[in-house]
Amino acid sequence: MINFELDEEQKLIRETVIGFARDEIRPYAREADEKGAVPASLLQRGWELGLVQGIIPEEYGGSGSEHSALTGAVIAEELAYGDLAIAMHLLAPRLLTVPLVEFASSALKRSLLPAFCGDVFEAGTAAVMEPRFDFDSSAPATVLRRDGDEYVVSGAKCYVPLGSQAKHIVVLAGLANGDGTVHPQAVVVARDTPGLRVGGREKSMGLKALETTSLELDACRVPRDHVLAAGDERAMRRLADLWHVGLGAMAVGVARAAYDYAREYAKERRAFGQAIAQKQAIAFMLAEMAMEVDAMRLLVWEAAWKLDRHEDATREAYLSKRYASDMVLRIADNALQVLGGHGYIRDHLVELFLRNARGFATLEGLAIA
Amino acid sequence: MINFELDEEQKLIRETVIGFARDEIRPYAREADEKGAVPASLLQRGWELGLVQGIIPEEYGGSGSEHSALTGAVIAEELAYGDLAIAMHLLAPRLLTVPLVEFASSALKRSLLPAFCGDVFEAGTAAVMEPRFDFDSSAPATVLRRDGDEYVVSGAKCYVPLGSQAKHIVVLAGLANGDGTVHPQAVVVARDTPGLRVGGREKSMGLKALETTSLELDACRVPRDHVLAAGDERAMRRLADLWHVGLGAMAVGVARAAYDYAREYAKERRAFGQAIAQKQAIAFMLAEMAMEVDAMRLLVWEAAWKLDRHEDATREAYLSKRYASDMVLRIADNALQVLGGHGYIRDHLVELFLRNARGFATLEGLAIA
Amino acid sequence: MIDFELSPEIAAMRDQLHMLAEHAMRPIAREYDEREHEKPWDFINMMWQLSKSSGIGPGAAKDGKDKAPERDRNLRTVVAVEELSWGDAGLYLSIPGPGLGGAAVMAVGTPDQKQRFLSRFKDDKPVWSAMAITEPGAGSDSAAIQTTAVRDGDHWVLNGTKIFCTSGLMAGDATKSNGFVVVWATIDRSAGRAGIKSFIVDAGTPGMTVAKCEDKLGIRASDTATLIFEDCRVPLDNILGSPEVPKTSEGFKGVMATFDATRPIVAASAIGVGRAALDFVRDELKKQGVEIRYGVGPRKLTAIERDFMDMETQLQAARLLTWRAAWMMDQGQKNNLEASMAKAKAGLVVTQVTQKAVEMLGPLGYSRELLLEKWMRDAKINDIFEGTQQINMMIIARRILGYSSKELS
Amino acid sequence: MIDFELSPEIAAMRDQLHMLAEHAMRPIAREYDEREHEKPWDFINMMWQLSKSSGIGPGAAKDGKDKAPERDRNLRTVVAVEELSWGDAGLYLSIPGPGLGGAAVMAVGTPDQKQRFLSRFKDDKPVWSAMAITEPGAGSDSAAIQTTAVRDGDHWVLNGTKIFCTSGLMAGDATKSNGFVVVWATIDRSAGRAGIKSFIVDAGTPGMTVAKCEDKLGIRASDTATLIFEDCRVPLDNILGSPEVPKTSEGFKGVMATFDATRPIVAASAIGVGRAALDFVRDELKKQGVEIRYGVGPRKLTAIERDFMDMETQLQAARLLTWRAAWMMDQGQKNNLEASMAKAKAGLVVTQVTQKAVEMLGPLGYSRELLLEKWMRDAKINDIFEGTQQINMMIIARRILGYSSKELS
Repeated sequence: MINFELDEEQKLIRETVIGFARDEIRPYAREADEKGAVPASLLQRGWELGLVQGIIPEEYGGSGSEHSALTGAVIAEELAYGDLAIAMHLLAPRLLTVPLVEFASSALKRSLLPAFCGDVFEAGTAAVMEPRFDFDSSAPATVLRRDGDEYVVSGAKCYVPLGSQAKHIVVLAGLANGDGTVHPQAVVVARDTPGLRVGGREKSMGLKALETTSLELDACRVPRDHVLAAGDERAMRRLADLWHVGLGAMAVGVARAAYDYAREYAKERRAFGQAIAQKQAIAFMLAEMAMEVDAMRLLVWEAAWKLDRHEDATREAYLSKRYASDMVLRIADNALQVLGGHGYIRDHLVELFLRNARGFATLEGLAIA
Repeated sequence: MINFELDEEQKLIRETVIGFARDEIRPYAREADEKGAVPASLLQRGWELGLVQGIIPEEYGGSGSEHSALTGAVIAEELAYGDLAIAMHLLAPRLLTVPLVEFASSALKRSLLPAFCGDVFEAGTAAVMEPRFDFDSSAPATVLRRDGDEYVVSGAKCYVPLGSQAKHIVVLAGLANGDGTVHPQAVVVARDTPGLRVGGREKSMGLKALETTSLELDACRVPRDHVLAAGDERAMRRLADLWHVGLGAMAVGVARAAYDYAREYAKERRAFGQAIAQKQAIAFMLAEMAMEVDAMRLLVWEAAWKLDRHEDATREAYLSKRYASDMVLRIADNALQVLGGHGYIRDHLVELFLRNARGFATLEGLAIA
Repeated sequence: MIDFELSPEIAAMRDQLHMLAEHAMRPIAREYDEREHEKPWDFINMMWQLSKSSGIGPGAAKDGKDKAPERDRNLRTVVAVEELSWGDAGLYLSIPGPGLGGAAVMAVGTPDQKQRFLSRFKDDKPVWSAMAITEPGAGSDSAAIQTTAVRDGDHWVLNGTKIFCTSGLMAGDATKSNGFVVVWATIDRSAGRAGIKSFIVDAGTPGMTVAKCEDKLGIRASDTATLIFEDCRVPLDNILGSPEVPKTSEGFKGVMATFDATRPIVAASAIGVGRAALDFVRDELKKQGVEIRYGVGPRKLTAIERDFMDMETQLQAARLLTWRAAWMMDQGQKNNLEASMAKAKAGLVVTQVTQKAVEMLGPLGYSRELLLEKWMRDAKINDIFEGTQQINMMIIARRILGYSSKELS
Repeated sequence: MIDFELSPEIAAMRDQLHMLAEHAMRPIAREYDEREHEKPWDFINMMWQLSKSSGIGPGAAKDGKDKAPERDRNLRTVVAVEELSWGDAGLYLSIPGPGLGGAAVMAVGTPDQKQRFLSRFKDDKPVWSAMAITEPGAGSDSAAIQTTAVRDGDHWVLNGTKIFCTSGLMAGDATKSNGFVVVWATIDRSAGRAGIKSFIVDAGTPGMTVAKCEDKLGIRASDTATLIFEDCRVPLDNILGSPEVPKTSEGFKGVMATFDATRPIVAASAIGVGRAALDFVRDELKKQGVEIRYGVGPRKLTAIERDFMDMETQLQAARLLTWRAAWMMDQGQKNNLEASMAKAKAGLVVTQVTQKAVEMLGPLGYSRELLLEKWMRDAKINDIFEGTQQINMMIIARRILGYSSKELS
């Protein structure tokens, strides 16, 4: 039955994350961007919130909460509200742990999950994108083929968060169908696998505080059970949906950050004898932002809710991510416009929001719900 | 060398047409729409302006002015400013005469053009569109094939202006290439050709004052020289360009009509103690309309200018028509919004402008520059 | 706990209404577009019987003995309105029942007023009510209302002209129904907004004349009337709310509060029209073998696919905002901001979606052979009535900025 | 007679500048984006020599002995600026020459002022000029300027703070160049707009300090300075225009008129950046075998094709509006409306085109390996400086409605 309110546990988690984003993340957002690094102390404090450990079953050392895409979306939005790059860094381990929890064999879980239940930040990641103009996550060019009891992965990846730090990587590859087409398949690859080469740090318009690297896989051999939910196309669609919802939720966070920033500025800033927010041209831009932030969130939550019911949510996840990607750009651009010349200089955060906002439409697999 | 000013002759023609559109067309716009007919007296007075006869060479009874797409665009804009359906009716004969003047053999010209140099309105038309969801004027489904000394046309057409009145029709058909594709080819078909059947009057959202009909061609045989510029693909592209410029220019006229109407209303209408035009939300809409009307016109004129230099203008004509089609809808919709509730009722002309505006993106070949 | 699924009761009602929309509304939609100013009496009578017998539809009894559980009344209404408007927005608006006038009585009426006026909606013959707000000179500026109500003994005496009253003919003309019109008038012009009150005027009250029904772009099955009030006397206790003029504009806020309930309804109607267009386009594309591929990389999309995806996402965004606004009201939460968001978004979205749909079907989309062009004409009203796009953006802006109407106008 | 073709002279200049943009600007574009606050001296010196020797480029001598025919000076300038900005917008803005300050002197300076200040642009060493209008508290509200100019004997004494002065460092710091800054200040605050005048301040004048250069989103090769004026004394005849305070705001209009010349230049710069992105995308699509099919039916277009077509049409629309505004000025026609149209359109278009271009190239578009992301960052300034989008829409609205700044604000 229709309900637009989070449950008590989700509210509690949200409150915690809101406080952390406001008090710990946001104050470091500019510095992290300029320096290209997230302070270690911040990572550690973020780790202690238990956002990674929470969904790991107790038998592997975690808190054993059921994995909820909706809760994941709430966390992603709030952290990204603080800062997108820092949020992605903090949540990067989930790129590995969520697929493991959902799709891995017990043996693989036992082997990999306990490392994420310790006291210090443990990096994990996924390698989804490929350095091609026409990258399509529904048909990756990275090749996965079976060879006896093992699988062999070959290909090139880019935008791998914490690529040089993570010991294990969920790699998206294409497994050949009979008809010449491929279907996507996620496979866990250890960084020390022969044939795997982590590239240098990538440089992007935004996300400067987040380390991303390229990855080359030259006939990397992986054990059979490292292929997650092998042959289960529905599971792989679900994984893609979780990526979409994760990024969509982060887009909501960035959009809301830009909107809040612009609104507060517009109320303070005076011109022509009034606060600039009193001008219709500015006020209507702000009103649209407010409306669209809510619209984005509702669409993302609907997709997350469907995933939590284990229904097919591919359409909802895909469309809500597209919508959120378009809107976050529009909102960040308008927020900068509200600040005018002040928005263009790096004294204010809106230019950072704009640079980060632009990534959503093309980036995939950098977050997971 | 860059120049943004019409020449003296064009200015003179424009002044004449502006007056006619203002004094003769506009007052009848509503009535013509509701009654579904253009008053005969108005047609006659329009005829007497010589807009059809002007470009017909003197040897066939015309005034012998060189055909200029730019002048045609100026005329089309100004008449459409008065009313789109009436403008299309008045200029429908050009759908036949312009292709004849540009592409027909002397014999065909001699046979058909003198009829358009008389004292009374003479209908002519073109049948370009087809009743298909995926109609594409660059690959018409109406088939033209050669059969001995004659050609045979078969297919179905729609949106043929004055379909029941015109004695001759320029029909767009596809002539097979060797490779299974077709290229477009214009052919003049007499209405009394066996196999040709004119359908009933079509009913559309807009353009209600303009008679349009469907047309069926069942193996209609036409003499060889009725195929215009046979095999000359460049000529056929030029013809398509002229159609695009004609419709683009009419879109400018409708957009300007909507803009002017909304602007004057907004200056008159008061709310909250001011003219509504003094509100930024309204004022900025009007400013955008003004800017876009000029932008549309410049793009259309650039395409027309290239055609007058007999350069390849396919890109410019196509793009300017697309742009004009998008903008005229946006402008008419915003104009209605400026009028609010008053815009929604048929006491005002903006709802008519909106209905007419919506046609441009899909209609083709209903006007020619 | 977040849940996007309709309750089984609402879902069942929706399915029933969908059948009705498809089989009783769609077949006559074109006819009553063309026969402007004629009423679809068969349909009206059927709807009247249906709402009395089954309690479904927006016209269902709402006198407090509503069969539907109170806790989801608003949500129920928006779901019903979307479905009926999917059938036909003009016909939906012509359905007898409480409508906007009834909503106002329900929102702020006294128990006595509810009894006197809402009980009519159980009559044998169809009854309409209407809301009369807009004036020729005022437009969106509700606070500038010129219609006056002057107390004279046991009566209020109304004078003024109201335009754009949806169902004003059916509600105000006693030969059409035993209806009533809720009229906004000022009892103290010097008090500005605070002086504005609403009054219930019975159909056929002497002094109230239906002067004209507008010729419109769309929603032609519904009448949009001009009502003239000349020394129109109504009983003292036909005033809604208190007859006091407060020092602040709180009273006006009370009057405006009915919009919090009606704006989501208009939004729902918009969404119904948009969905009609979207469903039609989807079916046509399917017939042509065009598949919408959710999940593929952006470079592989066709322009048509992307258009379609944008349309459906926009509509769903508007629907969720609308459901939220209705749900909040059902929870007893203030939803002024959210109601305006729903209305602003839905009005804009349905305008764009239907305009695009006409274009997507090429030559046929523009033709009156299909209903697409009608939906585009019907859709636009949603961007205008119950507060234009601009008025709703203003309300949103004021709420998020904490500005009064003086600080932002 | 309508003609859209550039004269052979201008076309030749454009081709020369294109070579220069490609070979002298593109290769260092990334470097001076990353080395913010460092100056590309080799490029600067080359441009200085070039403009003196060949008379091409926007820095070309403009002291009245201009080699280019006066009749197409503005058109020539916008064509040149588009080409240089195609090379790199930040580097273009760092080019020495008259710039905005010089434009103001040229537009309203006395013959003596022109001689004193414009002749410097023939010096051996590069010279910059700048315009100082914006203040920390005023933003787009030029009329609310707080910087004061008080007459004291033979001098005007300036006090105040100016921000966002493009090339303010190079023009105001005597160690950088023998430049000057044109400063807007009020000589009578009670007179409002009418009291605002502009003053020429020589580089290194005591009392003028370059306090700061901004860290920016884009155009990082160009400095954006904060200038502080503390009892800064300039000679009496360094005032531009009359020292009288008129009864009307005509004087202010005079000051504002320089924008009619500079807005098309900013528009041209925007178009250059947008074209850089468009050309890059076109080339990449071609490499991938994607053909843009002009003329096919809408149903056959891919999303990418349609995006590309929209981008190129929008850019061309902006270019034609810009050429028209410049051409009108060359004809001696008032172009206030058209200059704002060009600026508003181009600023918006280049923002959207570059943002879209980044998206169209997928993962690579977002990378700093390519210049696309830089063009997006550079582009946005065009929606802001020389009057934001909103300010220019306001000016257009006032002109088409015949409103004063009081009637529409």
